[in-house]
Amino acid sequence: MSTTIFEKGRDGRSGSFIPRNDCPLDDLDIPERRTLPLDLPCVAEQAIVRHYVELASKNYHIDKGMYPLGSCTMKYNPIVNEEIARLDGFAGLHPAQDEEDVQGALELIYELERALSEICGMEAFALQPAAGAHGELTGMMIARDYFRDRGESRTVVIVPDSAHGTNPASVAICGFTPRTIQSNGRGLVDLGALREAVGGETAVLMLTLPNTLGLFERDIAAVIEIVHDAGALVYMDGANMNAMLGIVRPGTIGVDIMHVNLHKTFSTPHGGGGPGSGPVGVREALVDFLPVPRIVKKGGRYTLSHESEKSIGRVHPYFGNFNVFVKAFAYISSLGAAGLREVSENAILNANYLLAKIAKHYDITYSGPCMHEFVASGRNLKKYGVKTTDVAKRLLDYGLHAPTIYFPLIVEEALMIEPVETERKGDLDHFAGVMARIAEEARENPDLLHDAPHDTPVRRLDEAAAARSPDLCWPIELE
Amino acid sequence: MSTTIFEKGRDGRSGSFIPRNDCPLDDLDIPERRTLPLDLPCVAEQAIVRHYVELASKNYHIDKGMYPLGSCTMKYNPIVNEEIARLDGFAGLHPAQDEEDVQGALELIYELERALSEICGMEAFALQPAAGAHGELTGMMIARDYFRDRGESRTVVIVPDSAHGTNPASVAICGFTPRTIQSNGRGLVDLGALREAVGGETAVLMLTLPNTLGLFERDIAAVIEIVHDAGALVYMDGANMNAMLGIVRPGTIGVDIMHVNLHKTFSTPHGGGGPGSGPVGVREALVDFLPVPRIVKKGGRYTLSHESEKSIGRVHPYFGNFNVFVKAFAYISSLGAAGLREVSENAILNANYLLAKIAKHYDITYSGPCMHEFVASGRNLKKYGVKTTDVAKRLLDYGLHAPTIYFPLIVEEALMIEPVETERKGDLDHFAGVMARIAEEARENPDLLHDAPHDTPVRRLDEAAAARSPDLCWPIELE
Amino acid sequence: MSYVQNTDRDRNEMLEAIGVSSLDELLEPIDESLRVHGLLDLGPPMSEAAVVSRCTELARRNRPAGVAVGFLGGGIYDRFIPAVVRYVLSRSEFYTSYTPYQAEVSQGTLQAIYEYQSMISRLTGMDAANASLYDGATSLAEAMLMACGIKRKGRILVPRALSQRIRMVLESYAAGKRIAVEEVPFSDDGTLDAASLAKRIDQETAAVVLAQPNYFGIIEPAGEIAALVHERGAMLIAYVDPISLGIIAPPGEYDADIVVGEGQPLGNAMNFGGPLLGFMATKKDYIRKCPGRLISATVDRDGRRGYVMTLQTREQHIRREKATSNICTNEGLCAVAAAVYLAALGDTGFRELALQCAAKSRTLYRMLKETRGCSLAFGENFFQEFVVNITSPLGTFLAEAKSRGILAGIPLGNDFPELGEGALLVAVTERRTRVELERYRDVVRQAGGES
Amino acid sequence: MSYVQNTDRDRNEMLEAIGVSSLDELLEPIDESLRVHGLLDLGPPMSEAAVVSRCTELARRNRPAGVAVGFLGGGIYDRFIPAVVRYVLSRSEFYTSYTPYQAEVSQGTLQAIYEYQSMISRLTGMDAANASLYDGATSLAEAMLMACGIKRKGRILVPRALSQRIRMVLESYAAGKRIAVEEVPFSDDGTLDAASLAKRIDQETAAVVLAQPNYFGIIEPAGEIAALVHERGAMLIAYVDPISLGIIAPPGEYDADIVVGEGQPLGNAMNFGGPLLGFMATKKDYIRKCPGRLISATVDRDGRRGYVMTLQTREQHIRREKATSNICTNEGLCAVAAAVYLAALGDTGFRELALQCAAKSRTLYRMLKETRGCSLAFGENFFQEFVVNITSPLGTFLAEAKSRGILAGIPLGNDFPELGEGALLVAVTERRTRVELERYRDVVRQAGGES
Ligand SMILES: Cc1ncc(COP(=O)(O)O)c(C=O)c1O
Ligand SMILES: Cc1ncc(COP(=O)(O)O)c(C=O)c1O
Repeated sequence: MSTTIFEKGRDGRSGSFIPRNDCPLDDLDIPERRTLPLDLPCVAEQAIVRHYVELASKNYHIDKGMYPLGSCTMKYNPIVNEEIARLDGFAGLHPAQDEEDVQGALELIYELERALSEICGMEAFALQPAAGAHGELTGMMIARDYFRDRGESRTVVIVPDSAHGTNPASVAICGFTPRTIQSNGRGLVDLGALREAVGGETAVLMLTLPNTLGLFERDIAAVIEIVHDAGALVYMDGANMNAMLGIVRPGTIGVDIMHVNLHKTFSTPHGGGGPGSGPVGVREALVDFLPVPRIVKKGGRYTLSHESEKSIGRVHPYFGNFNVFVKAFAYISSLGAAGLREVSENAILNANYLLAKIAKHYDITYSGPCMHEFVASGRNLKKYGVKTTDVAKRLLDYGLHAPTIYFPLIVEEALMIEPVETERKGDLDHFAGVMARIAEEARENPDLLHDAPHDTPVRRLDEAAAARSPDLCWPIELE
Repeated sequence: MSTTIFEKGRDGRSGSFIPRNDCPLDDLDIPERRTLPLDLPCVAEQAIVRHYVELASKNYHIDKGMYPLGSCTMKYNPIVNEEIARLDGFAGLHPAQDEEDVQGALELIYELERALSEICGMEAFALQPAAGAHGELTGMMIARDYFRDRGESRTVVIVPDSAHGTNPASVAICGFTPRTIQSNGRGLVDLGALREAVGGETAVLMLTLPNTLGLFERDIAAVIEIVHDAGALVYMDGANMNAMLGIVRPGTIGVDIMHVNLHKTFSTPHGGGGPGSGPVGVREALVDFLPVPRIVKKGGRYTLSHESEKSIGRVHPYFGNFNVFVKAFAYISSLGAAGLREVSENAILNANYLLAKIAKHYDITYSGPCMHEFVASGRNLKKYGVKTTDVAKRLLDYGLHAPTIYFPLIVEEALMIEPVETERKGDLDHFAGVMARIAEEARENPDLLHDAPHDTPVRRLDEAAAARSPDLCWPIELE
Repeated sequence: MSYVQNTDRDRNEMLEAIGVSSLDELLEPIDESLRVHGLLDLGPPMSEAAVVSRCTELARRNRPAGVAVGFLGGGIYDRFIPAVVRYVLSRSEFYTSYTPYQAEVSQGTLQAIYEYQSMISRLTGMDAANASLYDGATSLAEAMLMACGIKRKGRILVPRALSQRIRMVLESYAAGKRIAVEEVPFSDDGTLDAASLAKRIDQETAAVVLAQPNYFGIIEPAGEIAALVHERGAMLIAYVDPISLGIIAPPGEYDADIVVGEGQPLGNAMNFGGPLLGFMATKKDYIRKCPGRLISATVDRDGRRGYVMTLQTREQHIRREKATSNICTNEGLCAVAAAVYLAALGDTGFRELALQCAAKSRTLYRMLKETRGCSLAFGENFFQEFVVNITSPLGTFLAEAKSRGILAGIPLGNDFPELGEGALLVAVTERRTRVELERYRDVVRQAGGES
Repeated sequence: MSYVQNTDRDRNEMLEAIGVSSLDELLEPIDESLRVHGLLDLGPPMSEAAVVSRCTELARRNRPAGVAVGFLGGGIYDRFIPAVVRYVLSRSEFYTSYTPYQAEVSQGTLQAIYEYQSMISRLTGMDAANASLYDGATSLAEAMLMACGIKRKGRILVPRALSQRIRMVLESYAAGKRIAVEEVPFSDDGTLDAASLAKRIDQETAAVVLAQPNYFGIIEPAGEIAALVHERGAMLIAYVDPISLGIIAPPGEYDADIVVGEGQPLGNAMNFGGPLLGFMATKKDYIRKCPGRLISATVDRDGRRGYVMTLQTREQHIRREKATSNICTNEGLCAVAAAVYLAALGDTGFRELALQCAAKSRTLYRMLKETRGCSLAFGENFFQEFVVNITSPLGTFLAEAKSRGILAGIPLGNDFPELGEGALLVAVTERRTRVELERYRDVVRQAGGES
């Protein structure tokens, strides 16, 4: 338990970094003056440093150990990319500067867009979306305006039951009606159910590929055909692109719109919850609907083009999360074509290897081979009164992070495990060993799991109490 | 216990940061080729990062908490100075570049030298010495050549018994014979003993001011007079300059040669044991003996002057620890005259405040007021079988660092405490509280102290075993 | 570079353990015809050294704030960010951690965000703030959706004096739910035209957006507007500049219902406009309607204080299509930057900063007032940004300014033709010095034929 | 800025607790006459923003490696340092910690240094290495003192082909103990003149210094020299370039007694020549005579492995004037940088790097060999540095090169007149590209009248 920064001092010496004021302060004549007290903390620099160093010591992070969070692709974040993104020539740019003063930045965005298009087999990408869900929404807007442009009224978006929660939410915000279809016994899209669901009002099938069970849709060609035959579009949630780099190009197999998450597949750090970046790619027929401005190259110069009457407009006031682009660009440049393929191959190898080891101690509903991740179930431990949460919490005691749990919703007591390519065999062996040991503990001493975690900065936290009466703000002292 | 980097992998994938080789590798014709195996670790970047992050978590450091190490002046290390020192315009300079390409660097060195001279009241400073002890040695060389130049043969350097170990060691390396004089009952130079010791063979009195007991030599004027009257020089070990900034200028009161430690007084970080910087200042009569080159300013340009026949030569192949200079320069510029005085005032205030609190639980041999530090003694705990080491180790259990112990040698079971100016009253209260509690524990449960530390990454380490058969190198595998 | 750690030997052992003889076997679910054959057209791997060269070269082809003296604002500001902010952000514990799904090993991030929320509540004078949204523009869009949801109405009024970039984002979001976004003009003194506003609020109006200060930098009579809006039964959404809140009345003082804004000026570098930081604060009653994550204090099983994500039933991963928003990944690290920045400023520093911006911008304003070559669009009722009209051809003026190292402002002619061709939005932050202001004045003077 | 945290209120409370009424009372031991009255002549405090401006401006008035293409060496080299080194060094746990006096809370630093020692032992092929000394020059001086101490003799032989900067440091140290430092010439091919060496080793000679490669970059026939030295009963001190040890026989292979060198090229920035990193390794028998800190593995009271500083009875804080050296603070962080750098290179990377330097330097050497405008002093028996003689006036050539962005080398004429006025020491590290080498060649060619 760390005291809050407010408790560290309200009367300390702060703010001495501000430039000296060399302009008159009297006679400013400012209307609407503030009367409410501020009550910000007041502490000296060293106290701030110590406060955050103390907080830092209570965080798990990728530089500490493996993060087997399924669907999250927590891979190593190359340090050099951080350094590059911090260069003043990037970090110090105002987004309203003249084109001629930001040619390097525009070239970087342009090149990143080209690289993503090549990787995904799409005609073009728009980089404005600030995260995956934002990309989904943007993609839905594109589909909406596409059909509007064609004079078609299509209102339904089909979403498999294994989809990530952002999928139906993005669909709804965009004014579409989401319709869920159930997966078949193998965890894949049920072609029959799909055929039944698809119709004249279908605008889009929104599909995650590989799906959130870590499975590649074997019948993807048929799936796409069914959708296209109905005049609808295929949207691919590319959050799992880490399985397919240099192996499958979605555009080539018929995907119409997709997004990728730079903060997953392309190694940019997650920052404890952002910033991310969720570029959206489209096939040729949809290019005109992309957000503006688009960056075009004319005779070696990069310039902004706002000319697109069909564009959905803007989803970001500027270019998107540029600082994230820089890191993704550096990453893609570093790895090159061969390196990207190596990423996916190893992501798949690591997942299948771990699957083979974990399968000895936990239930596996859908058999492999899996792609970059797989879903195990803790239901075999229910007989000892142990829940998946307990397994997750117990992992923390071993200095490891837990997998994603209780997602996808279609697997009971789900443990969604994505080892990623940057972990080495030895790391996977260690994780699998701990998982095996925990399964044993569940049998022999279930309370050890119920009471877990034991060795963390705090023990299991009362979420229900927080939800009942949330404490969202440290009490303000009104002097 | 962390596995070593060697155990992390000897077969991993490393080195991929090296630039591509675009020159022919055949026909290189290199003589004297290596046959011995190297056996360096081979691990990927992420494994290196995790290794050092794990090691980092086992270090105490100033950003974690107070470091009351007496004589060490562990103060807050401003972050901005680190950033400034990392600027490519400083970090990327080769020391053999033309003067015209390094004017900014030369100006910085020149200005730092001027600032140190102003602060210390000396005529000039030489910045080559890489640490305090190096500065002492340089100072001794200057004294030696000074007397040689005058044709005087003086071989003895007088050193008080409270001196830091580097003092007699530096004296000896320089070919002088150190002669120890004992302090008087008040912990100060005994004027009688001094008079007796000083003579025609005395070259230098080497004095720490304030001395290592944290006491200002009340009779300093008399001390200096005695030495000067005998034709000898006064050298001041300025490691404790943090007590005197803007309060006493050593040159003004008669000190002939002195060094300061930029890595103490001027806030540059200690790096777990360096790098430091120990500039040496001299009075006018000794300027010609300073190391070369000296930086001189001519009509707005900075240039190197090697013209000094009397110079002792070089003690560093280039300019000294330039990167440290940058930080010290930034620090002095930030604080200005008023800020520096504030430093010493608060260093003194903090020390006296802590002394008042600690005195309630530990013996104080020499009564105050102290300057920036004071020496307590754990001898009052001996009756419980508790040693000062035990107190120090127990402090670690409370998440604090221990004071300097068993130094100065003239205080039994010494606890040398220097709180420094950057700690706040509340931090001192906390430290004093823990010290009081430990004194109580010593009475009530001495084994708690004997067995301490309990809650550290490792427990008390066997130093004797290491000294008996040192293990200085991880075993080499000869494939 | 390659960041893959497995060696050939590792791979072989793993394939064996899996029970396949090659990686290709694992790709079996992917039909051959769907696969890429050969390598992508992306060039070969580069060493770290080469990547650094390439990117440094790109960076050099830009002209950043460190090189040019910028008077550009419009929502993104060149502020001095103390080193302590970068220090905290560069700790891998913060920047490489994931969303705090396992609260027990994420207390660092959770507490930092809780403190951020607490600071935003203080700045805005509101009951609670969320953990961040993408940026100011989408925050305003989210506020719009939230207000329309609460009111079950589909019309919203926005000031004409709003960034057109924000306006465009708002419209994209509005289109889905078929929300009508309508404009309220500004009066001669640059403030919202209250009479016009009063007329436009109708039964269908869910909310009115107040930009404080507005896009022209003008400080609105917020109290009056709020009263007018509330009397007519609409909600008031305040879009505020966070730094201005050091001296200007916060939305809590005039009873705004939802407060949003762009948090970049709080310790985040400009970064060519991204990442930004959308903040949102609201009244207690509306918390359960609020989009995005919320961090709450709670206790652990030993009764010790700790922090968790709360009210997750609002969010997409539980509520799916019924969620208050689709947001998942947000701008966590930018929020931490804001918290560190505000802590480093402290109470007095924050006020001083705001005051300094007001003082420096007024100094330039007054200098320009006495200079030929320009006219000033509005009065002195601004915070740190104002509209100047350059009399000479704007392109020439801007080029001349740039040749003297000055980025003179954002041209407004395209978006706001009513302000005239020479209209320029000029921001003066604390980074600008008097000498730089004088240089600006001199450029204007020269362009105006004075010397 | 001020980094003092106490407020006025704190101060008053503290003074009261101490029992004095003002700070002045605490200064009582300092006679009034000795005190400073008024403020020092240092200018007022500056804000962080102002300090950053001032220092950035100073930095801009330099021409660093990132801007110029450097062929400067002579002991300090422009190498590519991977980001991971800076990452580790910028962790405050490493850079803000003190000397590991309390081993139990310093295991991070202790283990890192132990691993550094282990790596230096490997590079040099010696039994053990110490925790660092100031730099290569003082390390050589320490080695000299150590050898003279072991042998109880007072004469030492150094090669003529040694950096004169190092030589000067050596002489300063030698003067104290009245050690005679004498020179051994080099022969026509740039190597140490063995015959001359054989003649000069006498009864009083404690040790011979072998620089490998020597200052002119030449690789010495170390085995022969070692045999010659040992036959005559002197000790062999090898001064080596650490990077060269990737391909050149390490001192352990030719039975050197003490090995020292400059460790800057191991992951430390040039920093205008400081901090540097002196490394020292030696044979088992001499460990107790060795200067500086030594880190040893040991066990804690529960039997777990841990690390401590050891053999401290050699050191000044215990042995005082009888210590093996006066060194206390050394270059700990630079040693950690070296360890991270070597770990990042790894076994194969380290060899590859050395080979690449050899290859690139030979490429330039061979280009120049065929170019008019210069001659080459010695043959190809060098590591990564060689001496070229520019035929045209050197000053003009250097200026011309610089105008094309090239720092062409270190002029040797002053220190080594025997090499001619146009002699230049040219270093080619892995950072140089073929294109840059060609540009260098072109400048020489032009100066030579070719085109
Ligand atoms: C499959 C899937 N889709 C969408 C998202 C949403 O992406 P973001 O969090 O960047 O909005 C995620 C992220 O967790 C995901 O895993
Ligand atoms: C009083 C005193 N003198 C000299 C020194 C030696 O300084 P350095 O460690 O920089 O060589 C120290 C450092 O601990 C010291 O405290």
